[in-house]
Parts: sequence; C-alpha cells; structure tokens
Amino acid sequence: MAEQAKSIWRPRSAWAGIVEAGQIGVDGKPGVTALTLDDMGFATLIVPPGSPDLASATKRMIGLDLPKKAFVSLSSTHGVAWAGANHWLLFARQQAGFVDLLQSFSDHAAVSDQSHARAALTVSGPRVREVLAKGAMVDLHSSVFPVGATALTSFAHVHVQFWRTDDGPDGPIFEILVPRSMAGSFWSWFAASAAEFNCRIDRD
Amino acid sequence: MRIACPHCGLRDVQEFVYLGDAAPQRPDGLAATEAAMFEYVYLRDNPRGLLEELWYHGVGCRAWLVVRRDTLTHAIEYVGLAKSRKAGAAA
Amino acid sequence: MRKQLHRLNSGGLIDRTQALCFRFDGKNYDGFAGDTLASALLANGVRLFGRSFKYHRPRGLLSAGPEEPNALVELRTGARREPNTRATVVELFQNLEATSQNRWPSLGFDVLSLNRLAAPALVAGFYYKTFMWPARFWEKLYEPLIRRAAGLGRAAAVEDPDHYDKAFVFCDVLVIGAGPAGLSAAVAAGRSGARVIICDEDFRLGGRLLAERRQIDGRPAADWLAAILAELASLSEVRIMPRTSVFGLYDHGIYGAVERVNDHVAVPPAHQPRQRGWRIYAKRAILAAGALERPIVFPGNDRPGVMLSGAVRAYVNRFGVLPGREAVVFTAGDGGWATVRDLTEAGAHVAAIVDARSEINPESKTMALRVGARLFAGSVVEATHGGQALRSVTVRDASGKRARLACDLLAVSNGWNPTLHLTSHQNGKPVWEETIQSFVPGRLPPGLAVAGSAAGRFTLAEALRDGARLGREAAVEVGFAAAAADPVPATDAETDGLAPVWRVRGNRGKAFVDLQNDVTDKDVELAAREGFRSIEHLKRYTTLGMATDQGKTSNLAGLAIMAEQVGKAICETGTTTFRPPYTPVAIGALAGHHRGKDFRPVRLAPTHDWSREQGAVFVETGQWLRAQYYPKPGEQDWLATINREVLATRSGVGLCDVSTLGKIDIQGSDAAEFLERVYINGWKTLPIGKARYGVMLREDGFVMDDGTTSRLGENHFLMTTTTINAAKVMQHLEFCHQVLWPELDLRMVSVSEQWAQAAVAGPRSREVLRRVVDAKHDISNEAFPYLAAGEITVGGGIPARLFRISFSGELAYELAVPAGYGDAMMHALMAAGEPYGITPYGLDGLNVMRIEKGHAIGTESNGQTTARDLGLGRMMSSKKDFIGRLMAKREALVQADRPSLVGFRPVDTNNRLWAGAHFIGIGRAAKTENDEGYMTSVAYSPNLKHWIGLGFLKNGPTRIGERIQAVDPVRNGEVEVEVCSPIFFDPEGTRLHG
Amino acid sequence: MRYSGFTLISQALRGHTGWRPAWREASPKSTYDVLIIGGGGHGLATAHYLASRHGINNVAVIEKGYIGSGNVGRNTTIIRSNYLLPGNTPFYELSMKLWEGLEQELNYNAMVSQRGVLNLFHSDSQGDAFARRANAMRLAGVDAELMNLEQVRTMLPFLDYKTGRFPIRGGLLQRRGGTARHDAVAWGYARAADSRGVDIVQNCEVTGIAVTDGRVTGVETTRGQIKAKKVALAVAGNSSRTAAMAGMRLPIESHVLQAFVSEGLKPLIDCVLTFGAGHFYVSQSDKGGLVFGGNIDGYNSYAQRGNLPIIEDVMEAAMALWPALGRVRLLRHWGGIMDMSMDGSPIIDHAPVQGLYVNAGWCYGGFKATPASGFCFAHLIAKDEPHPVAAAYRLDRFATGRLLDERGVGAHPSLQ
Ligand SMILES: Cc1cc2nc3c(=O)[nH]c(=O)nc-3n(C[C@H](O)[C@H](O)[C@H](O)COP(=O)(O)OP(=O)(O)OC[C@H]3O[C@@H](n4cnc5c(N)ncnc54)[C@H](O)[C@@H]3O)c2cc1C
Ligand SMILES: NC(=O)c1ccc[n+]([C@@H]2O[C@H](COP(=O)([O-])OP(=O)(O)OC[C@H]3O[C@@H](n4cnc5c(N)ncnc54)[C@H](O)[C@@H]3O)[C@@H](O)[C@H]2O)c1
Ligand SMILES: Cc1cc2nc3c(=O)[nH]c(=O)nc-3n(C[C@H](O)[C@H](O)[C@H](O)COP(=O)(O)O)c2cc1C
Ligand SMILES: [Zn+2]
Repeated sequence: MAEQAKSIWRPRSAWAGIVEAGQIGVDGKPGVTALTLDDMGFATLIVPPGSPDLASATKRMIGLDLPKKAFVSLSSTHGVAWAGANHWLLFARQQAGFVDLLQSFSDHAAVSDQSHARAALTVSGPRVREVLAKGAMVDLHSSVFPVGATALTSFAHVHVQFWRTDDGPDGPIFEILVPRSMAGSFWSWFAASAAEFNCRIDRD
Repeated sequence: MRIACPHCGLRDVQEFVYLGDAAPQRPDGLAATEAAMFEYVYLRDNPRGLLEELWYHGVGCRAWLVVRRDTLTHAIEYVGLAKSRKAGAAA
Repeated sequence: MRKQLHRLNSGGLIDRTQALCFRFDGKNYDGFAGDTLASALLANGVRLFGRSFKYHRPRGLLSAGPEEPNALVELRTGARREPNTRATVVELFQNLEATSQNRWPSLGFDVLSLNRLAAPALVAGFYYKTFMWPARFWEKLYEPLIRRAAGLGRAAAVEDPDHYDKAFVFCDVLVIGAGPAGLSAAVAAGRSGARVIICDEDFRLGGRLLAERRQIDGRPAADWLAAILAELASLSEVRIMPRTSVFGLYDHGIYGAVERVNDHVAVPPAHQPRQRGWRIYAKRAILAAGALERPIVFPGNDRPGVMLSGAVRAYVNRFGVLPGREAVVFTAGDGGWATVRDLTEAGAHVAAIVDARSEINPESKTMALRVGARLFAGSVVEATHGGQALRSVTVRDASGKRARLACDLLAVSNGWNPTLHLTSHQNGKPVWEETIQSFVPGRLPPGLAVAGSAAGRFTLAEALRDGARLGREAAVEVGFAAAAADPVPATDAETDGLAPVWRVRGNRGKAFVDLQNDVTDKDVELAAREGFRSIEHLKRYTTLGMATDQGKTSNLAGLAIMAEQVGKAICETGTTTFRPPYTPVAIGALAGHHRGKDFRPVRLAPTHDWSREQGAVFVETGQWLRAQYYPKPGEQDWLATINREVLATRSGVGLCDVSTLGKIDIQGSDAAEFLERVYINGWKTLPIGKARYGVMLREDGFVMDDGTTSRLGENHFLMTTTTINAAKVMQHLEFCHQVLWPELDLRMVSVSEQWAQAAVAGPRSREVLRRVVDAKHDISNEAFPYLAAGEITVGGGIPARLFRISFSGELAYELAVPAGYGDAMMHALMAAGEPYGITPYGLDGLNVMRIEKGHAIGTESNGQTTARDLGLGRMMSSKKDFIGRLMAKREALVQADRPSLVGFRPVDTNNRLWAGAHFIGIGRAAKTENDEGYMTSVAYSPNLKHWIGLGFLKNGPTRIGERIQAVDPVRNGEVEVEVCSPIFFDPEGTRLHG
Repeated sequence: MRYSGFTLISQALRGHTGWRPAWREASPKSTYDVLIIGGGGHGLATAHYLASRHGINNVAVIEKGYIGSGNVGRNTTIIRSNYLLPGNTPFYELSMKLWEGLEQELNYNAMVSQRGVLNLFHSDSQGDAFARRANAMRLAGVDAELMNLEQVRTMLPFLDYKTGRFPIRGGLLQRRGGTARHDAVAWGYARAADSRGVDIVQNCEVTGIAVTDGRVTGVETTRGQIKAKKVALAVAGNSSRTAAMAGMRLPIESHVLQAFVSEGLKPLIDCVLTFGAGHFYVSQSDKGGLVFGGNIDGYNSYAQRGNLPIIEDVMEAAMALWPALGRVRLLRHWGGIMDMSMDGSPIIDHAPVQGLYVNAGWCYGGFKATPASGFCFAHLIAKDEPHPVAAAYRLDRFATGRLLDERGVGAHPSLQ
C-alpha cells in the first residue's frame, strides 16, 4: 500500500500538457528561446512596515540583499524579488530544502509557500523584446528596465511577475512567472506571438 | 491614461481598478450613526476639476493609491499611498 | 504586358522592372510596384471608380491620399473581403482583386442612379418628414428599403482567417508623419540619442516631397530624402515605421497606431500578422502630418475627371501617370500654377487656367503664355459636362461671360487645411487663421508639438525649420543634450498666395460639398432655413462630414457656406469635433490576439487533466473551467449522471474538485480583529485548529461573499472565498486594510493558486482519507471532529491541509495539497476510495446536495439580498462594528415581508421546477402586483425523488406548508408548490457529525 | 407646418424654399412658469408633455450648447423595456408604448425601429437569471422570449458558436425593443414643444439657482437672470454640478461611456445584440454603420472622450462574438458623460428646495427612457406628486434601502 502511494505522489509540472520541447513558427535561426522552469521553490515574504530584520536574515541565510525597489537579487541557487510594499518573492532553483528555508524565514516575515502557484519560464534571444512587447505594458528598454529589474504586471490579460537576469550571448534574458492556472492561456499568447520570429522551446 | 504608482512607476490605467472619491471617511465603530454611514456610502461631491480618488493597483503591487486627478482634463497632479495618508493624518 | 495608356514613359517612384497584374471589376490590368490601386487604374485609363451614397452618381478619383471620398472599393474576396477601401492608399500587389461597390448590376450601369429622378425630394433630412403613415409600415417597408439603399460596401460573411497582433512600445519622441517636417524632427531628436519613433501611414517615406518637384540645397529633394533616411536608419535608437497610421491621441501621451504589416500582399506569410495595433507611449510627440488640399464647391464638381490639383501632381510626379491630356486648372491661389507647370512638363496640354483672383502676377502670365493656356483671371468654373467622364467645363469670367472648354481633367486648387485632427482628440479646438484662411491647431495636449504644414506653415522651408527645431527641443525636454544643429537646408523659392473660393453658384447641376454623403450646397442652405444652424446641427441634419472620409475635404466648405447663410464669420462658427480614429481602423487590429478561445484567459484547476480523463463535461465559472458532471457510457442524460453521482456520494463516498475556491493567507497580530470587522460574525473566539463559516457584507449592507475561514495559528488564518468572488474579496480586504485600518498589524496574500483542493464527502469519506493521510495523523471523529482544520502530511511527508467541512451535508473533508500534487491527490483518493466505490461528482452534483441542505450560493447571494434574506440574520453580531452593519439596518431592508429564503417542493411530485419562476398566490392573476418572490435554484433530488427548489418569498419562513404557484410564462410553466424549510435532507445534521 | 410625404413633394416642386425652422431661436424671457435646465431628450420631452398634457406653455428649456449636444446625441440608441425590478419595468414599458406612437404624436419621423433586442447568455445560471427577468417582464405585460441555442443560431448564423471562449447558450429576446434615431428624438420633441409655445433657448448656460427662503425663484445664466416659479433639472451627466447650485449632494458620479461606429456597410444585422460575457452590444444604423457600445471607462470624468483600454475591450468582444468583422473598420468613437447613480437606477423627484425638481441618474439607459421620463417628470412638475409608474425613483430610497439595483453590484457606480 505504502509503495503504491509513493508512486502515485509525484508532482506534475505546471507546464505539463501545455508546452512541448521543439520549435514553432518560421524556420531558420531562432529569434527567441523559451525554457520552462520546473521544480523551483517560491514563497511570499511579507513584513510589517518598517520591520528591519528581514534584510539581515536574507543576507545571512541566502547571501542576498533584500531589494528595496522593483529589483531582484540573484545567486546561482536563490533569489529574492521585490513584489510590492513590504512584500518579496523568495525563490530557490530547486525545491529540495526549500521548506526548511521557509521555516527559518518564518521568524522574520509572514511566509506563504507559493512553489506550486506559479508556472515559470525563461525567455531569451535577439527578438525576445519584440515578443514581450506584444503583451507587456511596461518599457523593457535597457535604460528603463536594466539587468535586475522586476515588474508585476499583465501580459495579454494574464497577471505576471517577471525580471531580467544577467544578459546572455543573445542579449537579454527574462524570467517570467504566471499563475499556474493560466499557464495554458499564457502559452497560447506567447506561442502565437513568438512564431513569427522562430521560437525554440526547451523543457527543463 | 497612466498612473505613476509610487511603487511600480508609470503604468497603464488598465492595470488599476477605480473606486472613486477618496474624501469620505468611514465612520468607524459602534457609535457611528446610520445617517453618517449613509453619507459615507452614497453621497459624492462629484466635481468637475480636481478630485482625490482611490485607485487599486490590482495588476501590480496591490497598493491602494490616492490620486489627485482633474476630471475634466484627466491630468494627474499627485499620486500617493492610501496607507500613508491615514497614518499621516493620525500623526 | 498590357499597355498602360496613361503611364508616362519615365519618371516617378515606381519600379518599372516589377510589373504587377491585378483585377478590378473582373477585368485584368497591369501596374508597377510602388503604385497604389488608384494610380495603377488611372495609368490604365480607368476613370470611373464608384457610385455615391445617395444618388448613386458616377465618381472618379478626387485625391491621391487618405482623404479620398469617392474611390472606395471592396478589396480582396471571400473571407478577406474588405469593404470601403480607399483605392488611393492601397499599395498595389500581385493579383490584387478589387470590386466597385454600392452599384447594381454594374458600375457603368447602376439602377439606383434612377434616384436622381427623385432627387428633388431626397434633400437633407427628408426622411424625418415622411414615412410616418401607416405606423407599422416603417419596420416592414420603408426602413428595409432605406437600409438596402444605404450602406456602402459589403463586409465579409465568414470568419476573418488572418491573425492580428497588438503591441506596446515606448519612446522619448514620437514623430507622426515622415514628410520634410517629420523627417527633420526625427533626425534632430535622434541625433541627441533620444528614443525616437517615426511613423508614416504611407508605404514610402517623404510626404509631399514625393509628389512635388522641389530642390533642397540646390539639388533634387530626392537626394536630401535619401540622405536623411540613411541617417535615420543608422541611428540605433530610432525606429522607422512605414505603413503605420497614428489614429488617435489618448490621455498622458498614449497614441494608438495601426501598422499594415501585410496589407501589401495577398495573404500574409505564415505566422505573420495581417496588421498590428500599437499602443505607443511617448514622452513627447511631434505632429508633422502635413496638410490636405481642399476642393471648390461648384456645379458638377463631382464628375469623374475633377481632381485636386495636388493629387494631379502626385500622380504625375510620384506615380508617372498622366491623369489627363487636355487639362483645365481651376485655382484660387498659387497652388494651381505648380500643377500647370508639372502637367505641361509631363506632356499634357493645359487648355486653360481659371484663377479666381483678378490679380495675376507677371511670371504667371508669362507661364500661361509659354504653355499655351488661356488665362481666365477673376473667373470660375461654373459647370462641368460629360457623362461618366469629364468632357468639358463652362468657365464664367469676371464680366459674367461664359466659355465652354473641352478637357478631360479639371485640377482644382483652393488652398490647404492642416492635418490637425490629432490635436483635437483631447477636446482641443482648432482656431481660425486668417492669413491662410484655414483652421490651425489651438491649445495642444500636453507633450505634443506641431510642425510644418500641420501647423499651417505650408512652405518647405518652414517644414524643415520647424522639424529641426521641435525635434531638438523635444529631446532636450526629456533630458537629452541638444545635438549640434545643422544649418537648415535652403529650398527653392515658393509662393502661397491664396484667396479661397468657398463655392460657385450656378444653375446647372448639383454642387457637392460632401461628395461621399452627397451633401450639396443646397442642403446646407436648407439646413440653415430650417434652423439647423449650429455647425453640429448642420452636420447631423445633412450628414455632412459623417462618411468614411469624415469630411476631410468637405467640412470647411460646409462651414463656410453656413457662415455665409447666417451672416457670420467662419471663425465664429468653429469646426465640428474631430474624433479618433484619424483614418478608419480595422476591428481585427484593435482586437489583436484576443478572439476565439483567446478572447480572455481561461483558468484551469491543477486537477483539470484528471477531470478530463474522467470524462468530465466542463462549464465556465468566471474565468475558470470547472467539471460540471462526469457522464459514464450508457447514461441516458445528464440527469442520470448527476443522480448517480449524488446517490453514490450520499451512500458511499464522492470526490469533487474544489481547487478553484479563493484562498487568502492572513497573518499578523491583528488578524482576528480584522476578521471581526470584515465578517458579520465573531472570530476572536475561534480556537486554533478550527474552521468557521463566515459571511461578509458590502458596506451597503448586502451580502458580498461567504466561506469558511480556519485558524491555523494564533496569528494565522486561512480564508476561503467563492470561486467567482476571489479577486473581488482580495481587493476588498486590501481596501479595508490599507485604506480603512492601516494601523492593524496584518499581512495578506492570495494562495489560491498554491493549493489543489478536493472535497471527499459521504459516509465512507473518513475511511478513504485514512488511507491517504500519513499514518501519524489521527483523523478519528474524536481527534478531528466537525469543523476541525489542520496541517497534515500525505504521501509520506507532502505538506497538506485537512478541513472537516461539508457543503453536501455529509461527513466530509476537504483535503488540500500543493497544486503540483493535485493530479496525484485525485489519483490517490480514487485509488484509496476504490473499495468504497468512490465517485467523482461535479458542480451539478454539488449543487443538488447543497440545495438539499439549503445552502445558499451565488444565485442566492446575488448582490440583491441581505444576510437576513438568506436566513442568516442572527449571525450578525451586535457586539462589534463590521462592514455593512449600519446600512443593513435600513428600514426597507429589515421589513418583515421582504422576500426571504425558503424551500419549495412540487405538490405533484412529477412536476419539475424551474429557476427563474416567480411566485404568485393560487388563484391570483400572473401580474407584477401579485408577484411574491422568485425561485433561485432548483434540482432533482434523487434522495427525495422529486424536484426541489430554493427561492425568496415574502414572509417566507412564516409560510411553511402554504401552497403557491411557481409561474414561468417564458417556458410556459406553472407549477403548484409547497413552501417548506430550505433544508430538505437530514435537517438535524446528524450525518455531518458521523 | 405639418410634415408629410405630400408637403415634402410640394416643397420639392418649389425648390424647398418654403420650409420654416423646426423650432424658433428663442431668447430668454424674464420669467417662466417652468424653467427646464438641459435641452437633451429628457428636458425637451418634459417641455412637450408639460405643454401637451398639462397645458403649461409658459415654459423654457435652457441649453448650454446646442440641443441634443449631450447624451441624447451620442448614445447607442437602444430602446427596450426588459427590466427585472417592479420599480423599473412599468416605467420602461410606458416608455416603450410612448415610443410606439411617437412619430404620430410628434409628427416627426424619429425612426423608431422595433427590430428586437437579443441578450445572449453563456451559462445555465445566467440563463436562469435571464428567465427570472423574462418572467418578471411577462408578469408586467411586457413581451419576452427565451431563445435556445438553435433559435439564436437561426437568427444570427454568423456568430462564433464553435471556438468562443464563452459559448453561446441562448438568449433573451424582446421583439418590441430596438433603436430610434437619437438626434431626431431631440429635434422632434423640440419642434413639438416649440409649436405649443415653449421657448427653446440654446447657448445659454445655467450658472446658479436662486433660492429664497427654501423656495426656488429662478436661475442665473450666461445670458442673465431668468425668473421661474418652478425649476427642473434634466442635465444628465451634469446633475451633481447643477444640484450643487442649490446646495444638494447627490448619490451620483459622472462617468464617461464611449460609443463606436463602423464605416457604412450593406445590411448585416437585423437586431440589437448584446454579449452576456463581456460588456458589449451592437446594432446597425439606418445609414449602415455598425454601432457598438461597451462598458464605461470606469473613472469619474467630464471629458466626453475615452481611452484605449475600453476601445480595445469592445473590439475584442466584437471579434470574439462575430469574427467576420476583422476587416470592418472603426470609423469614429466618442464619449458621453453620464450620471451613474449608486444603484444604477434613475431619480425623478422633488428636491428638498421647494419648486425644484430633479431628473437624474440615468446611467447607461436613459435614452430609452426619454418619453416616459418626460411624461412622468412633467406630471411631477405639474401636479407636485409623482406619477405612479415613476414612484420608485425617489431620492430617499438610498437612505431607506428601497434600492433599484438591477445588477446587484451595490453602491459602486463604476460597476453599475
Ligand atoms: C455612449 C453612450 C451610449 C448610450 N447608449 C444608450 C442606449 O443604447 N440606450 C439608452 O437607453 N441609453 C443610452 N445611453 C444613456 C442616454 O443617452 C442618457 O441616459 C440620456 O440621453 C440622458 O438624458 P438626456 O437625453 O436628457 O441627456 P442629455 O442629452 O445629456 O441632456 C442634458 C443636457 O443638459 C445640458 N446642460 C448641462 N448642464 C447645463 C447647464 N448648467 N445649463 C444649461 N444646460 C445644461 C447639456 O448640455 C445637455 O444637452 C447612452 C449614453 C452614452 C453616453
Ligand atoms: N504650397 C502649398 O500650398 C503647400 C501646402 C501644403 C504643403 N506643401 C508642401 O508639403 C510639405 C509639407 O511638409 P510636412 O512634412 O509638413 O508634411 P507632408 O505632407 O510632406 O508629410 C506629412 C506626412 O504625414 C503622414 N501622415 C499624416 N497623418 C498621419 C498619421 N496620422 N499617421 C501617420 N502618418 C501620417 C503622411 O502620410 C505624410 O507622409 C512641404 O514640402 C510643403 O512645401 C505645400
Ligand atoms: C447612433 C449613432 C450613429 C452614428 N453614426 C455616425 C456616422 O455614421 N458617421 C459619423 O461620422 N459619426 C457618427 N456618429 C457619431 C457622431 O458623429 C458624433 O461623434 C457623436 O454624436 C458625438 O458627438 P461629438 O463627436 O460631436 O462629440 C454616430 C453617432 C451615433 C450616436
Ligand atoms: Zn504598483
């Protein structure tokens, strides 16, 4: 019985049944690349106004500065993104150990696990800004949205939070989080928007 | 229109939800009268010109904002956080 | 290749190496790349392009641009058919197919042109005065006739197969128009490093320079153009957008634009949009939209062959087409003389120049002499002759003497109007400028400047100067250092003397003010006579300026004639309001991606695929798709399915997805206090590990939402909301916290997406759960009683939450796991429940069971009902303040006879009930006066074996046992029902505690 | 001067030189029995019914711009009486009856066209809510039909029944609903009122209301003072500002509602159609333009113009419902300022000041109300008591809780 239960209790990707690795749109060199991100850990951290110790705790526990404005701090394993007044999104590249991390954060902030609430993906490539411009009502120009910037907004009627990580060889890279329930609609828009530039799709 | 959210910067009005006049203050507590509550809930000055109003940045940071906007020209003079307004008033 | 008889042998900006064939009205023609449909047809000698709206008069080309009132065609065929397309702006492409419109059976012979016989009666507004008797004939006879005659082209009948995009773009400086002014502005701003966007609706940049023979810095303007375009292309922050019309100016520097990405091909390449709608966010904008030439109103001015003088130059110079061989030029200013020159140089003969001014300067006289044209000074054209094409005109000179001159082209020039439309989109009123006899932009919207002709500064020198200055200024205003200013280039000499003629009176033929809507000078006079003297009344009464061209070439003449009628100056009458869009915009481009199933996002529960595997039928609830029921093969209908689901649940165990409920995590030392204020009932006493049902009101005292909230810790609550209201409740709570009570220590966030949640209901539910919940948790009735709530684990350590709550009235639980495990949870529960015959049930089954239990949902708390109406009045605490408390006490809301919630059952249990029926006392007439309430929800109860219903009835709770009619006239139903308790099943609630 | 086919032809033979102004260009007299502020549909209709039904002719309608410059001249022209609540239904039905005889009453063809109004529904529960409304209509003697999917499909085969995000399940049809030519309504009432001696004064803005001892005595205007025994407000969109001149605050916000018209097309749609899953409606004008409407922009405004989000929203709904419209072009869009009341229903009542009467709060729906509003307002002004079918439109209903909230959204004008 216990054995059977173990085999049943496997998590399912938010992109399962929605995104398949491959290529969409015109042929040729990909203008955009999308990589779905699975197994990430997310949590909202909220503190009372003026509460000081979350910053030091963040530094201590994951070695990152707590961003004061609409920015994200990133390491290779973790990140913390501003997500509203006194409100941050903590994340880990892997869920392993995340629950324990949240436990230790809970002394410093109200913690709500959101690991399963978001479908995440990375988009990059020389034409990536043109694709995002079909949905983003925020300015993605480097002078306005530099590396490390984040925004909460909507793309094509779907709420998103996204940020810009370090640039890659093909230009800017963005990580986008969408509500899990809307991953399908998000993808429908993204795929239609990216097709004219040729989009390569990788699954994490 | 665009509203300069103090947290998120200049954003399209499409990201916000409108509530209306920010002036009426809720008569809190058991001592409040029905008449005062009626005024709070129903009556509005509805000026043509400057109006302080409440907007919610629902698609962004989820802050409630106080926006001073001209209802004739739509020009926005000021945007602040609703939260600090009340805190400010108390201080 | 077919010969293009009117094509010049050389010159023009067409690519003669690239011939394109196309069809118009079923006939094949050839043109060249760089042609418009209009120029290509003209090159082929086509004169007749369409029929007018009311009188079906033959019409030809008036213009060479977006202002065209006459040459409207249906472009393409079938699903891509596009009515009312101006031939003057259609870029020619291979195999283009166009058809003339508003004529039957053919363009040359149009039966409705017989309307001219009735024309004397068909004056402005005639329909307001007749067709009133007999009254019922309007819909049956008159209106269908009018409608069939009215309208222009035919829309496609089937779904548009093309894809449209929408996009957002940001810039420091937006330049609208790429003529000399716009290009100068874009370069000046771009050189400073500013982000510049320059849009032009044309497919070729250059504006009027393309149509004129001008010199800049002593060389042909084309050289200057090439150089500036090259420089623009080299500036990395400059974006050049041809084929892009800026159609509207909206608040705070937002501009609407439409890019015709693939209108110049028959079918868009795969994956590319047909058009793209742009929302441009600009810190500054420069309107450099040029000017539109205006015609003269004179009898017969609509005959094919009468053309704007600037359009004639455009056809000659840009397209290498000669619009006529024997021309007369009718001008009120210097503009017409440039046409004389260009026509002559292109090989046409100008038979006469009719200049309305009596003073003609000596150079002009010399020129007339040189080209062999008769010069009529102080004269006007009084009539035109010919059938469907111009053959001659009658000129009346200053002394009243008339001369008839043979010609096949009449070029008309009456000065220009700045293309200032966008400056009016934010209520800006144009102002009259006496020196140019035209309206110019008035007070400008913030951030907008106007350059060149659009500002009424019509010379090329001014265009170049304005552009350079305003471009530089705009960049500086948004924080860039001014780039070094090049000297403004020198231009050849130009003159722009003008004495406009608003209309020529004559006694032969109609003189049209608005060519497209067939409004004549007489119609304007009639309007004046009948008191429609305000220009807005004039417009609405005569329809002047209301056609697809929005009066671009007609408004001013209309105003001028009205001004003359009422003895006012034009500046006193003002203009009608210019509204967006500047030129009509395809609906597809404004909708972009959002059509079909992508109209709005759809939300799918983490258990969605599982439900699908189970064969669920889904239903929209708000943004969500939820499982409605799970039919099995062989089941006769939905009722059979639902009955099975309900019976299986009540007798064994059922499984229902409830993931879509809103879930809000509330933490903080004031969390309990906060709940006290937003819910009507008390919360401070709720123990940790317990759930409680709560009701929330709006401040006006009506029910907003309900749900259970659990206390997970001293300062930690988890609120659930209904699916539909989740976002609304979140917003409301944020309002209460941030606006009303920021002093409370409170932290809230939605966790709706994080949790998959399933209701496991029925007498065997505990046994099922026992096999799923990790063994270390005691979920016995004692340890985990009704309304217990706790954090547990499943599947060997996966964090989960368990709530002992019940909507069905059964022993029931809701189990929540992180959404990624939602699918696993359903499979695990199914596997664990197999021995007990676990049965998935959907919203419909849930609905049956909640009605059996008398639980209200959205159909009962529909925003018009109070807690009292729902029978929940006693929940309202009197010991505390809460949202909605006072307004719920208003006299009408506590009136005893307000309809309140009760149950209903059919007296004859074979009858079905209908939601939406109204209650009428037995024996009373089915009339509003006797209306005592209405049925909100009904269901067939397989447990009671008859239909049951919930509804609101006046004095309901005091009338248990009474009989009443549930009448449903729209479905022809009338059922006698008995009023009963809303709780039909297990009224003592013993099953809950089992 | 009577209008008819006969006069039209006889004038045609005389070059139309014999037509006289449809109404006189009146200058304000110094005093009137009744002064109506606002030359929109409601103000002009009120004047007509005061004169024709109550014999009160010493009346002026004072209009700040040209008559019809307000919402009567910028609405989407839908007329219907498909209301739910007993306080509303009889009133709108009276209006419908008056529309049905309007042309003959006014001797003016306002092109009242009973082409039918079809409200689509997209789920069973929405269908039930429509059934409740349809039944309420039938109880009130109003025509209503519930259509199933097949009936809708037969009527409008070109809608998207396949891929729609919100599938069409059926509709509520009121065949007697339809449209009317908006401007002609204003002009027709003006002409009829004028013919009974009412002064229609254009380009005259009321800037103050004179009150002495709790009684109204007249108004200040940009063309001087005018005395009046009774003053009636019918200034849709400007109600709060005007009421403030008499010291009143109203349960009203002014919002902008946009409307849209396409280029002229040959006949495509034969009824008024509304989409139940978005705020969207469409009909076709006699000239051939598709007339679209949607939701309000959602913020207080006096600017008579709207913004892109709603424009796109309406066009998205258009394409979602009717995907053949992709290449049909939007010709023009504009806005009107409406007084959105706190329960979405209007006010026809006395003001606390004696001799002052208020007609306000018409939200999206006051065009269809024009005849009944004028009729009942005239009754109230003439008799000093409410007309029975308008008895629910009291100002005090917000305080007493006798609300008329058809949509059940509460005191939230931007949701009404
Ligand atoms: C875009 C839009 C679409 C609509 N669609 C529909 C629809 O399809 N069906 C429907 O039933 N209803 C519709 N409505 C609502 C309807 O148009 C209005 O409710 C109705 O026209 C209002 O009454 P009215 O005609 O008297 O108002 P108005 O025509 O606005 O008349 C008020 C007049 O008062 C004048 N005024 C204001 N202040 C002063 C002053 N101080 N002094 C002098 N004069 C003053 C104004 O200039 C104006 O002319 C729509 C409204 C809009 C804006
Ligand atoms: N002599 C005269 O009477 C006279 C009168 C008018 C103009 N002109 C000549 O015309 C030129 C004026 O230069 P200019 O730069 O001011 O105007 P322009 O007419 O040369 O250029 C305007 C450009 O704006 C574009 N445009 C207009 N509205 C647009 C919109 N909404 N969206 C996108 N594009 C739009 C047009 O397609 C055009 O290309 C000069 O050469 C001048 O001599 C002469
Ligand atoms: C039902 C209806 C149909 C309309 N049809 C047209 C039309 O065919 N052409 C047009 O230019 N305007 C049309 N309009 C819009 C008017 O021109 C005008 O924009 C509107 O009445 C608002 O006035 P304003 O723009 O002067 O402020 C229509 C308006 C309405 C209400
Ligand atoms: Zn924000």
